[in-house]
Amino acid sequence: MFLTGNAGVRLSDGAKRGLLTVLTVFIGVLVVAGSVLFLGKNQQEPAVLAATVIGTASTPQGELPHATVELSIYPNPSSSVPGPVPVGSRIGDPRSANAPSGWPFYWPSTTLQLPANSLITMTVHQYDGSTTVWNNYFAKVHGTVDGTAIYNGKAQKEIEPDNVAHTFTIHQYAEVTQDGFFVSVPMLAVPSNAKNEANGYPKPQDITFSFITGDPGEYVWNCEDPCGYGYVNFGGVMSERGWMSGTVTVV
Amino acid sequence: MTAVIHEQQAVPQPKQHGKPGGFLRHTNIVTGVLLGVILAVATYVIGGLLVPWGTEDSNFAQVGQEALIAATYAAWVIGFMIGIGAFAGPIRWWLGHDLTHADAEYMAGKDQGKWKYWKYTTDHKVVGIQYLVMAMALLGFGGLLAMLIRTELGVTWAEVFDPNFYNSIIGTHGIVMVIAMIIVVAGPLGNFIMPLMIGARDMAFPRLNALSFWLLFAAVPPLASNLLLGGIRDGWTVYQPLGTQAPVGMIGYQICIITFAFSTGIAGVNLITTIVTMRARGMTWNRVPIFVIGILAAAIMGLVWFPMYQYSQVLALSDFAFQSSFFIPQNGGSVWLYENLFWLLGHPEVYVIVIPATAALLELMVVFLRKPLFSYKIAVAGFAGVVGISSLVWVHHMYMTGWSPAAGYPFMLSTELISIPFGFLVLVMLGTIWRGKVWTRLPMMCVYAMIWNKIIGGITGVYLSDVPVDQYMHGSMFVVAHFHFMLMGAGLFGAMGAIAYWFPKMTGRMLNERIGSIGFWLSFFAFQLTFGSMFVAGLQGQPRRVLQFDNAFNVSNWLSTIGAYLIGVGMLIFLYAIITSWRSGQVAPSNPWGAKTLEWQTATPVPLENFPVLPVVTSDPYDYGVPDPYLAIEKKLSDENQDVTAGAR
Amino acid sequence: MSELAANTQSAVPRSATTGEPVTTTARRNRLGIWMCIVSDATGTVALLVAYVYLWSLNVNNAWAPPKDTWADPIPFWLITAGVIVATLAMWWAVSGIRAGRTGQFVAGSVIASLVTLVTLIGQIVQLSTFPFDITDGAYASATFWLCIATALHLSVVGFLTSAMIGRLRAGRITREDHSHARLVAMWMTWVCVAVFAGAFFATTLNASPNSNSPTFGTFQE
Amino acid sequence: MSIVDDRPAAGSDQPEEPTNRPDVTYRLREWLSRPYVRPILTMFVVFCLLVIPIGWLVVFFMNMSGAPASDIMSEIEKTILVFTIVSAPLMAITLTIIIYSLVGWGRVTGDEPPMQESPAIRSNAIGTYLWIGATSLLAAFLVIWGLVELATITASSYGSVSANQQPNAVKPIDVNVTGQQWLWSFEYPDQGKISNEVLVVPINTPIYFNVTSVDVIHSFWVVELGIKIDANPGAITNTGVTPNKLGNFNIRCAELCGMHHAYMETQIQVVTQDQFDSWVREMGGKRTV
Repeated sequence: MFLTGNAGVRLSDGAKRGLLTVLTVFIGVLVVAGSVLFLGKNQQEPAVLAATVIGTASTPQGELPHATVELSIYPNPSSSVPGPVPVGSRIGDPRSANAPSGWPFYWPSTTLQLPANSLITMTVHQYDGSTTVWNNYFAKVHGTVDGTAIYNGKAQKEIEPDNVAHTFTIHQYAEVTQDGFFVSVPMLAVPSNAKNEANGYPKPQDITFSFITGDPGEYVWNCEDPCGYGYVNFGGVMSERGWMSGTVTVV
Repeated sequence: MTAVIHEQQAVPQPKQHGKPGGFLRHTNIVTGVLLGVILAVATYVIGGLLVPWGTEDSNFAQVGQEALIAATYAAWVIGFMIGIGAFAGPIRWWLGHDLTHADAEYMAGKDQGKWKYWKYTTDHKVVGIQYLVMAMALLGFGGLLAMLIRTELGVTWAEVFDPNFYNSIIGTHGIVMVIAMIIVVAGPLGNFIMPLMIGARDMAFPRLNALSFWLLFAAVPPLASNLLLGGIRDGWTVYQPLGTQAPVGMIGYQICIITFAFSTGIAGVNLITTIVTMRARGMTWNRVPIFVIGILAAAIMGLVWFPMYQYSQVLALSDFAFQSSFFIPQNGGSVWLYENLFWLLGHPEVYVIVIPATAALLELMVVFLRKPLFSYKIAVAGFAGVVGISSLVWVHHMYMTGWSPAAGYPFMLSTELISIPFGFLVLVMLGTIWRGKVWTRLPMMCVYAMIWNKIIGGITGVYLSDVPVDQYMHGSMFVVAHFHFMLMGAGLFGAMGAIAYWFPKMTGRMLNERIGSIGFWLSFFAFQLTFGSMFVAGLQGQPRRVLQFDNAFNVSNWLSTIGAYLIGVGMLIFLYAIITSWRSGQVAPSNPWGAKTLEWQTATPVPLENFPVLPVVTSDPYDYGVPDPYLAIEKKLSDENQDVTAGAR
Repeated sequence: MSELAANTQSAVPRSATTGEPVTTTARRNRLGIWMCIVSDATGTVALLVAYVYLWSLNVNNAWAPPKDTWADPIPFWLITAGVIVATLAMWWAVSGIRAGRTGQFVAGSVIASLVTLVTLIGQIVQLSTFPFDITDGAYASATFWLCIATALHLSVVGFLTSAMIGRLRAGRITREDHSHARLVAMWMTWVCVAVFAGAFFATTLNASPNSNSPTFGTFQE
Repeated sequence: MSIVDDRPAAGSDQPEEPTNRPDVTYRLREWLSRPYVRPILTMFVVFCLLVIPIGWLVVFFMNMSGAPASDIMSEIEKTILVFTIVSAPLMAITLTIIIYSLVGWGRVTGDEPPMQESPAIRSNAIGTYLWIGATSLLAAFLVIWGLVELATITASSYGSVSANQQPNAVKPIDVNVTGQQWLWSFEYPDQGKISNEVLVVPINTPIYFNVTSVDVIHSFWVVELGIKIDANPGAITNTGVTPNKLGNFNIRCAELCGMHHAYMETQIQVVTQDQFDSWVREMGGKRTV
């Protein structure tokens, strides 16, 4: 130990103590910084999926840039669709590590990035079966341009509560100053008797809806239809980013 | 009196079964951990065979997964306790092979050097040191988690951690710190110092003493492992039914609490029995050092109320692993049942933390002021009052739950009444300080720190005890800042003072006060910054346990985070002072402070049976000080007065 | 000093472990057992509170088991009777050893052990033959846990009583020093109270008094 | 070490209590003449004056996100001011004594136990009675004030009295609040069961909330209006408020409820009666009668 002074460096007792104190603090700082970097979520969230701008569109708020996003909801991973990293490999939850076979998820990503003050048209291909929503409020369409969503070409204001597979629900991260950003669209379920096709999934339901983004900000979205497990089926996928919930960054 | 030792040899010894110590000669922490891990793995594998992987219920959850994990954790605890040798005692009792004197001496760690700290050693001094190290380790772990929390809250523009992981961090930080604070004074000092203080040779039940520590040791790994198993995602209170939604990490928490409750209960039995039955001859109840009274009070509260918490976790585990329905409303469970069971311990537990620290500081004040304790009886009355009322105030944690709004009236009453006995303790502190010459050493500085923090914690507590105000502040950062002022500001800074005071007796070396004070004062002032600005955040309306919030709260959170980092630095410096002094500090005389309590009258390091001969007490340990000069003046005045009246006659 | 002198001269045997008079250690142990009883009582109260509170609330009208199949009261009272008999036998044994009648002590403790064993088996049978499962609503859960607690109490008692013979033969229980036997009897007396309370609530409080509790997740009362 | 502790018995080194003492005023003057008394009294007064403003500081911070928007909130802030003022003296005397003792009565440093000892004051009847009297009075005042305030607030937030039994002239508007992971939704049963995720209410009209949850415990906190009640699964809790200020205010969840607890926020929009009626109409509900 060089501080003992054998290595030619002669240090007074006080100076030695001082140095060792600083060293202790330094080690502590390293430990904290290391844990933050190691446990931080950056490498844990799926890659960003940015909306592709395809020109402009006329909206109630006049002429706005127009962008589109395309998502799919798969009932479970398969050879063709690997699905997100099982949470288990991140935080070692045996249940999620051992039971992804039945875990539905949004694909290709749940980390969305949308342009600010523009019209967003989102298309979702929904491959999953139905579960009943707890609150019929989420079987209705909210926050889209004309309050409707297009289900397989047919515009509807709401769908059967028993026929909801999932919902896509952005909710505001409220500042009193900024007005809310709330979009909630129920996803139509595929009939239970539908038979699987070559890719191992049934014929999807196509849902399309448009909404207008406001000023830049950070928002979160999640599914409001109980499709996980645990108490009221809100454990598991329902409580994991990358599966049934994610973030929306408006830039 | 020297006869005592002689008699011990005179006592006819029963047949010695094997070498002294018997089975315990072969057990130590290594065998314990080995057996615990082996048993846990075996349980997990065998259970996995019974319920093969991929067996999923309609929701694609692993069938029987929770029960399996619960069994695994239980297997760890039981295996460890077998391996450390905890069951040797009961089996010997069952066979009638009670301990001979030789056995007892071996188990007390006679002639085993440092190795005795890693064994099922019954000597109260060994257990005290074990508790001290364990408490410091837990504080370090909890402190690291605190740094992570403040990092997340300081980075106001983005999420640093996954929200679930953040929730797990705050939960784990909470419960780790609560456990650490419960043991940090009553563990090391209650075990090491208290028996010396009352002039006993050991605790009443030495083997239970070792048992209580090793149960605590066995309880920690399940708790820490919850972070690897999905975490406890709902704070240290783990309100149900959110708990039943969490991943299996929750079971780690529940097994930890169930085990820790056994540990606390056993320690409580031991402390109470020791204090009541083992005081030195002549130590009547009005001569007992006040610290002992404080430990007694804490032990009583822990012993009586901890089972409530324990059973709340037993029932929660039953809900989680076996789908029973104590807290599942669909099946007739009630969320209010959990809240009541939890807070029935949850509030007394606050006093279990604060009371021993307060009592320790009362004990050392007299030494550094060279004054007797101001009205001992009032202090005892204060402790008694707190113990009495503490069991009648738990609902003030539930004002806003909607559980019987009418209950707000009586419980607001009891909550504000408890400030009177607590005021007694402040009176004793102030009365002792009054007109005293302060010997400015580190332990005494902790007294000032504690009184200051208690003032702030007290006034904010006055706000929170009031239902209408609580209607705004409940569940906000204000509450967090308030109980940190009580638990950390009063509890931890008090504990630092107490440990600094008894450090020479426990380790045989003086604490390096230069470095120690730097760390102490840095953390004290940083503490004010951290939680002062946290008060502001709460008043502005920031809820607890959020990882993102309105920009309105940014500034106060930035300040709070800076302060938290500084606390961390200060604590590290203090820790360094402790470690370096322990290893190479200047050797301490047997009574460096010139104190009059019994623990300072015996040698340092303390011999195996504490006292060569048991002392006899003839007065209370507080007769410091010189006659009050003003009394003499008054005497003179009154005498003159007498003459005057005489002359008039 | 005089007291000490008395100790040295008197015939009171001394604990081999600490060299104190066994009367001293006996007093100490008795206080310890009282403390254990206090602590265990709080736990038992927690279970009873859970039972009564859920019974009184009847959340979501889900207190009652399916088709109101309440548990049969008889087994509860049989088990309570068993515990009480065992305890009386133990006290009888203690009075025997106190008077130096070793035979009575042996007989009493053997009876106590056997009765406890039978009661424990009975408790396990009851647990496995309930007309409902632990998942069938709050009543089922609460009743199951009351009985599990009884089973745990009984197994502890079984361990204690079965040790008596061995300790007698090892000379640890004598006419002068029979405190451990008394402690066991004290503990068993408390277990009687706990078991009785559980049986009382589980058999008397069945149908919930609250019939108009709100339906889960709605605003209809 | 001596076996038998031969320390003198407690207090034996003090002179016996003086007989027929001088009269009270004389002793008071004697006490006031002691060197440390006047500074302490001055410090006490100063600290009192310093402590009291804390109350306004607290209220100032509470108002940073907007002034009180209901009588309840005003009552809460009044209570805080009063409590600060009444507990100021106790805080002040404590502060005074600890600070003065650091400077006023002499300090000893050094590693050896100090030789010179302090006066052996084991008790002081007057001081003790004063302190206990003061704390008890304070506690009594807090209790009485708190009970009265609680009664007032319970009345104006309708405690647990159902809406149709309210003694108000204006008929309250019922709102069914449903908390769920991680959103609030509000249903207006009397306005044709319309529902919305933002709470829109008319000004100066009593609003009566029925609160429940469909999953875990949430806590319904309307910040600037100063009301808070848990949303419990399997139970309905009630509260109410009369907003008296137009504008948008925060609604937050104050009980940890899972992953997105931090994001479980929405707004309450206090509007005029006409705006409210038109809003109800466009939501497809029927007008309030």
